[in-house]
Amino acid sequence: MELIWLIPVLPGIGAALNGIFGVRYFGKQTAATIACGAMGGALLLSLYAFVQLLGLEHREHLVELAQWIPPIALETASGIGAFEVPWAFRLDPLSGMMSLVVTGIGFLIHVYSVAYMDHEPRGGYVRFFCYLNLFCFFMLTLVLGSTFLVMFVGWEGVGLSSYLLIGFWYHKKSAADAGKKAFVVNRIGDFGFILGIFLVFFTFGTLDFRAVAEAAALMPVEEGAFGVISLICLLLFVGAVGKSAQIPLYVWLPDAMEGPTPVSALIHAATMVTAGVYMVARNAVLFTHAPEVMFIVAVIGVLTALMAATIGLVQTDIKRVLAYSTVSQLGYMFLATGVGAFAAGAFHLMTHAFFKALLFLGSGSVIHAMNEEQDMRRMGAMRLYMPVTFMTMGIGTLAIAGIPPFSGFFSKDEILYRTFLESRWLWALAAVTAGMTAFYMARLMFMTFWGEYRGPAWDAGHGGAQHEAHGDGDAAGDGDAHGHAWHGPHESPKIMTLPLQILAIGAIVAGFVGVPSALGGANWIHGFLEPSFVAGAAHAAEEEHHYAIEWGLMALSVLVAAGAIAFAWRLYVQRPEESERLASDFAGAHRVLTNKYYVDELYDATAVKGTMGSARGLWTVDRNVVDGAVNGTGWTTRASAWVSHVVDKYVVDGLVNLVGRICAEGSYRFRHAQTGLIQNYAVAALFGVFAFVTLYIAARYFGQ
Amino acid sequence: MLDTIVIPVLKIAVLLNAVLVAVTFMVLLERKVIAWAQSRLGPMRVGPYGVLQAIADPIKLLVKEDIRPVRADPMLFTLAPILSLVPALVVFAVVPFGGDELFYVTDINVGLLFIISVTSIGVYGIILAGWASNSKYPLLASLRASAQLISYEIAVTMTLVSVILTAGTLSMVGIVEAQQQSGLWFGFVQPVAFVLVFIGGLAETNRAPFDLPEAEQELTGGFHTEYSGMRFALFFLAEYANIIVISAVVTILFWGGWLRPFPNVEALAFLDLIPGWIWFFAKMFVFLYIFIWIRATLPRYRYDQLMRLGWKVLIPVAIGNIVLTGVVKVLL
Amino acid sequence: MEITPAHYTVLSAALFSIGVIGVLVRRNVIIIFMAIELMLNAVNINLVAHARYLENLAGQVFVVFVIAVAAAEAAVGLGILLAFFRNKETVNIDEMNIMRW
Amino acid sequence: MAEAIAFYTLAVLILGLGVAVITTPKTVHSVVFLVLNFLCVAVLYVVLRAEFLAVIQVLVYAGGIVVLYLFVVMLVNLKRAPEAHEDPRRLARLGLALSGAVLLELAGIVVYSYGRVTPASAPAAAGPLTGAGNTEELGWLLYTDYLIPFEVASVLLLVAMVGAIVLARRES
Repeated sequence: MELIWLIPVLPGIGAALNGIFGVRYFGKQTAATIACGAMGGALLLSLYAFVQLLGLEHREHLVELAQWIPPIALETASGIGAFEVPWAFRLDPLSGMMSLVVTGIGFLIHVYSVAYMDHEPRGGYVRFFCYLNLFCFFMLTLVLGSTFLVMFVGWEGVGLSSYLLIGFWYHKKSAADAGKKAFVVNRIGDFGFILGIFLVFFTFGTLDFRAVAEAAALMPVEEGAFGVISLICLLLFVGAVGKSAQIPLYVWLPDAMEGPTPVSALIHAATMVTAGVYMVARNAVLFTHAPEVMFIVAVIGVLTALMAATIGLVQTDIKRVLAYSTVSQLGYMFLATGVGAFAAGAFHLMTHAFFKALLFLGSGSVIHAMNEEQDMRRMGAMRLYMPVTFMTMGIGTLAIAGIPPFSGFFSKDEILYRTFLESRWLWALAAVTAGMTAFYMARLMFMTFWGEYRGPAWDAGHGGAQHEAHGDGDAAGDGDAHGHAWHGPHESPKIMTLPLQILAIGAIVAGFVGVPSALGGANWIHGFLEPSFVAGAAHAAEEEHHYAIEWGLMALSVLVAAGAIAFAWRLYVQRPEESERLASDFAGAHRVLTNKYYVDELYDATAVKGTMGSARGLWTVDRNVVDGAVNGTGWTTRASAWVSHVVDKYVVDGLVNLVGRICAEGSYRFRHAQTGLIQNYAVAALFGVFAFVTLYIAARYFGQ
Repeated sequence: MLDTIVIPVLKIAVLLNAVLVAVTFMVLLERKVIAWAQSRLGPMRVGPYGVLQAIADPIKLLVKEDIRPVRADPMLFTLAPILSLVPALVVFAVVPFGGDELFYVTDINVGLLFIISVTSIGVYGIILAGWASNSKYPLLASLRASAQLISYEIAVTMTLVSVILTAGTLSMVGIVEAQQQSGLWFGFVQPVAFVLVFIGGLAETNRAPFDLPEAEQELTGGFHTEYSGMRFALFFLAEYANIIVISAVVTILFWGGWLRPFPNVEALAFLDLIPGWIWFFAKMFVFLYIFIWIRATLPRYRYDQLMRLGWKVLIPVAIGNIVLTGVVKVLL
Repeated sequence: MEITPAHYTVLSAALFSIGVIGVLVRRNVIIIFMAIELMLNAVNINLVAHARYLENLAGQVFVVFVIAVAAAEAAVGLGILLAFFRNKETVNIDEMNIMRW
Repeated sequence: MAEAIAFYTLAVLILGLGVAVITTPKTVHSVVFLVLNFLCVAVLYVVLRAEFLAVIQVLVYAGGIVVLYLFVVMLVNLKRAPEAHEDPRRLARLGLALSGAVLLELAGIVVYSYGRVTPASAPAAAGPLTGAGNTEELGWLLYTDYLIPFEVASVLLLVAMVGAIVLARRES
């Protein structure tokens, strides 16, 4: 367990190796081996650490690696405090779970990428793995960091790697723009986050999570008021909003789909975007002391969930659907944290990581099979060509839709139940969202895997079925097939489907760690995570269970999901024309949804245009007023310089020359003493000795 | 009074006479050995097998007319041979011919340094001889000779440092005793040093193959071209005395002085029947013979080769030997 | 007839003065150098004598340093002298006076 | 008594040879006198129980430095008398007078001072410093207390060597 610092460092080493030497010297295989090996090592380490954690009494372990910032005296609310930050990593249930998720899914995605990125040229391939490892390094730093500042390092680091990976194909303008957008939008959130950190230090005099939580626990709950903790929570939440793509800062996430699909799966579905949720959960004690902010969190969460789900209903790009789905699910998580169900939020985070990574990787597999085609309208009947992908994606869809016994069911119903207890109308919105989720996921499945094949034609002579037969062929042959001639949709190589299968198993079983007591389960994860959300030894009050309500809600949500799926079946499999009709019937709504509520346009019109306009205005001011002032100063300076020049020339120089002339005259007279005869100089020195000795004798003689 | 003045003076007198006699017979030995090496008979006329030649030669030199060039510097011309001979004889003061106090004049605690420093004075005789002669070839020869002596003196001194390190003392008697204690002659411990010192000794005594300053073919006889008679004899004496000194020093430093072979092996104790001074003279004789043998065998070096050997081979090897000795000394 | 440090000191002072006179009076640079060596030796005699009478070896240590410095001085000084002689064909110190006005 | 004889003999020799060094017209003779002077100084060191220094004095001064002088004297092969030219402005007489005055003053101080030191307070003049000789002790001192000066001196010698080579080399 002392080695947990190695968990982030291992991928860091991998990134450094690939980044420094790899891009120039390594072959594809070496780079992939290093990257996957680093991740595998991190996975094994975190598994080991997790197992050890289970055996710990108080479920927490702190490893202080080194001093980072030595103590600096800084002012805080309670006098002068020492600003001191160690490089410390903390393993507790929450970070343990998160590091398992990150390393586990990260490892699978690394493996998946080995084949997925195979048609990249060598340099790009190595660069990709370098970035991927770099991301994991920062993500694990974020997760395991024991203070706000270490977390912030990881926070900014994942932002950087996300930017690099979104813009991985930087020659594509849309990708480069998307990366820039993600970066800029995240910056707004990060600004709030760092303000929050400042305020945390100012308020508590420390940045250690545990210390902050314990200090906050002693402060009164700011019920109906808006105190300093509320302000901190609000600022932190701004950061979380940016990173986790919530209203109003969600716009970057759908665009981030320009990056390679494994990146979308890893960063923009499973791990990085959940960092906001993680951060809020990590500061659960703070948030429980700010109920007003909790309410804001819940509202933002549910609104995001709903809005993203509605947009997801009409998107045709397979990855965009998943992207909005991600935004929506993140909204769910925030809803959970907002109603105080931190464990439920974290639980959903974990299950979501599994099935969303699975769905993304599955979609990647499909895109791969369709030769980089992402539009669902040009797919169809894929289940015939790629059964493994179909099966696994189906599992993912059922999981996200909340069909028992898949994992999404448990986590989502936990959230719904807790929301219901908190607020009926929030629950209503969430339930509607759940239905929409089921609908658009079903729509995605049906459009992709059922119906007619609507994609482009391929080389005759190589039947799809025939190709399917050796679809399990080695990755290299597959890559070749892609690089040049496309032989129609086909199953992805084993190295890609294997992660899919593993994730599918995860998507099925991950929920069983949190089977609610209503269904006879122990809701183990709830109890396991609880220590992370309370300060010190305090225990959450034993809550009362309303099994009846819970059963009712479960039944309801299952019904809604099943109904939505059935509706989708009808619209997209049985009578596709009906969906067209529906779209034209509600043309206005459809257009709004297709254009994502014009939020991008709104931002463009307000924020971007506003910034540009004000910049232009400032430029004008700068040019006329500031430059005028500068020029005026310049003229004044020149005038005064001329005056001082005159003074300098006749007064100062005159004095200097006078002194010089006196020296010159004097030296002209005295230089004759310098004969060039060394011995005369020596005689002078000897005279000095003589004088000294004589003085000595005289002093001794007269002194006595 | 007896111990401080009379006995030392007696010792000195005996020693000086012995050295001078040894030198005359050394000359005879050289002539004979070279003759045999060249399938000749050598001196045969004076006495049986020419033995009395050793007496005839000094007499001849003594009675020869003393010639002094007109433009020579009178004071230095006289002083040079003396300056050459005196150091060669003074060195014998610290050479122990046996373990007993009877066999050495004195044993000072800086004996080896004393030998090195006094030997270095000998160079004045050569330089001044060449200068005082006021003649072209002797001047050139003396410059060559002094350059050669100084160069090889550095190499020999450096090499001797490693011997001093091994023995842990500067006293000549002490060095022999150190060999007795270790049970091994230093020639086996420091073979490189022995070779270096011997080569340096050849060069310092201007012997073949390093006899450039006296190269008859190039310099018409070297720095003492203008000397004759007794003055020349002094140079001659000095040279052979130096050879004897080198042989004695090498014997003491590397081959156990007056010790029998393997001084700590009891089984060879019967060798102690032979007194130490005989061992000493036997060993010394071997080296004297080698000196002559080399002269009969090896051709002369060229001047640049000589300098290269001294500066680029002997001195680096000597320094390396010091380092090696130091390391071994520290490690053991 | 006891020999005291005073004797050595006076001897040293006298030798030093001889050196000084040599430096001041002679015009041959080589002899001036030698006079300097005499002065250094005068100092050495003083150091050794006092090392003996104060029973402190530090004096002898300094003699070693003085000898080292003398060697360095002789090497560099004579090197300069040779270089000068090559240019000006003289060792007369009165002709070495170009470093003046 | 023996020390007194040795001291006075050597003192006379040293001073006489010193005077000879600075008065001899021929440079080569000067050098020879200098060597003899140094040898006498070395003997004086032996009298003062500094055997190691005596040997070093002979080895370095007589065997090294003065040989260098001799070489230079031979290389500086003058076509005219070295001291032919005399600058009228030199202050040789003044220097001579000052030297004599300083010597007298110093001697006065020394004699006066030591005359006032009572014999009891003067350290024992007789007896060797150590029984085994001072070479080893001097070595210890040099390599422990005076290690840094010793290293500096070695660097000085190296610099001097380089300097001498650079200066004496003919530019080609």
